[in-house]
Amino acid sequence: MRAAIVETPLDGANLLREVSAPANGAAILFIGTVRDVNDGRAVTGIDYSAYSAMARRELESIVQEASSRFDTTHVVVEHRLGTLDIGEASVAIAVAHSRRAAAFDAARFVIEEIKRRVPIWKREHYSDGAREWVDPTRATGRGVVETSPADAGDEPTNSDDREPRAARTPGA
Amino acid sequence: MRAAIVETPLDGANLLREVSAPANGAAILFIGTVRDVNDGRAVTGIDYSAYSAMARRELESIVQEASSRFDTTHVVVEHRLGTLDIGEASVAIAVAHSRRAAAFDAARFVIEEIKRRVPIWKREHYSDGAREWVDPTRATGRGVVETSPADAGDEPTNSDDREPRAARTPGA
Amino acid sequence: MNVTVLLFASYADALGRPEIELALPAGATVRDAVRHIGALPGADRVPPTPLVAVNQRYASLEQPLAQGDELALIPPVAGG
Amino acid sequence: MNVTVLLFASYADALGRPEIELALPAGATVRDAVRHIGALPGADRVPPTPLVAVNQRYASLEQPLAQGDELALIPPVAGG
Repeated sequence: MRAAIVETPLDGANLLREVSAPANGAAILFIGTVRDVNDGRAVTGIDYSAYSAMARRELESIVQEASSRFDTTHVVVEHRLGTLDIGEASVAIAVAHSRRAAAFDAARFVIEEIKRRVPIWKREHYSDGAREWVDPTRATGRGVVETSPADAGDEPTNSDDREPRAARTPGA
Repeated sequence: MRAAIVETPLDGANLLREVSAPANGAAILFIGTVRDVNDGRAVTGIDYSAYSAMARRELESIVQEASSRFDTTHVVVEHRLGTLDIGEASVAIAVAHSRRAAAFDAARFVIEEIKRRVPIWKREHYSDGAREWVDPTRATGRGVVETSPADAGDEPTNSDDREPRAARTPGA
Repeated sequence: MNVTVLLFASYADALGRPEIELALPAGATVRDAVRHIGALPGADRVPPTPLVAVNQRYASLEQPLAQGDELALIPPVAGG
Repeated sequence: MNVTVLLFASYADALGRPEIELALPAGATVRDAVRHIGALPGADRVPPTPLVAVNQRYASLEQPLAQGDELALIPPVAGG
């Protein structure tokens, strides 16, 4: 069981070796990579940055939750920061388990929780030279939906299944 | 898109490279490995054998179904035959997709279909020297359930979503 | 007509061989072939209605056979 | 009391810096700190009720702050 924030290329095969054990019948490796198109725009690269200390803490807590929820200690995750080219891996998750269904579910849980709550941000570089921070809470495509600040409640929960609320942009 | 039956060790990292493409944001590698315990018995190895020509045909058909169902051509699978040691990989499935949910679902689909319909068999070697063919249709553990031959209908379907019916063992 | 019956895994062990040549009357079905196999020594360890494939595709017991067909009796599969 | 406010990504760009030191009266909450930040030049590009963390844990706007706390304003996360 291990979680790390790194600034060097990820090696998925190494993570798979790390989780392998004779009692495991199934292993999953999930790799997230930089796509050449996002939301219809040609992307040439991405800068990943983080609130590193908190990101490491949240990653560790996700791995621990996955371990207890899916009953395996064979879970490792690495998230990379820095400037990545198209096709490079930004995140690698390896899970091994005696049962394949649990291996799939645990890997899926880890990536969904990373996207939901780990304080990491990305700035895309576009082929026209522009660079923009990606905001997954904004609707994509031409019809950008702006919500009013009045929609935003005041009470982000901090329970165990807290969900970072979308930070609304004021009506532009 | 590729499916193969091989008799040499599987290399998951190679399969991942094979499915990688700039438009993909997510890649999954599933590896099935030989466990050291099955159904409470200490296993020392497994012989995998197959109706090879049909197994290759079924694997190819599964990959094609996954491709059209989940809308990606980036699906490869290799199944190994022969005698495998504990921890060795018997099957490797790699899927890449622009969306992670589809990558997970496609990889899961492929392994479930392999287990359901590809004519491959395994004979486990146990630490006491015994060797037995594995029958996943039999209940496991001490309480082996034997069904009567009268339970077995006469009409295996051969529709597209045919399911190989459990071959019942006559009441022993 | 002549049909080749392929046996695998536990079924091949039960019948002591991987392959059997059958001579069947015209119009015979998979079920007829399976009955012939069921009468052989060792066939008590093969279920009376096994899963079958004809020419490498899963088939019904009612499927008519043709000269030269390859009929396979498929034990419970255990791939993956 | 003194509180360090950390800014990241688009919020750091908006306010032109990654970190702000705030001096707040005893008993101040996260919400009070966020109001102070909201009055700074560039803060119109930070939502009035952003996601926040205190000492590296997600927190409520009502959480009281203590001397030396590290308060982070968290833009919409985009990891993975």
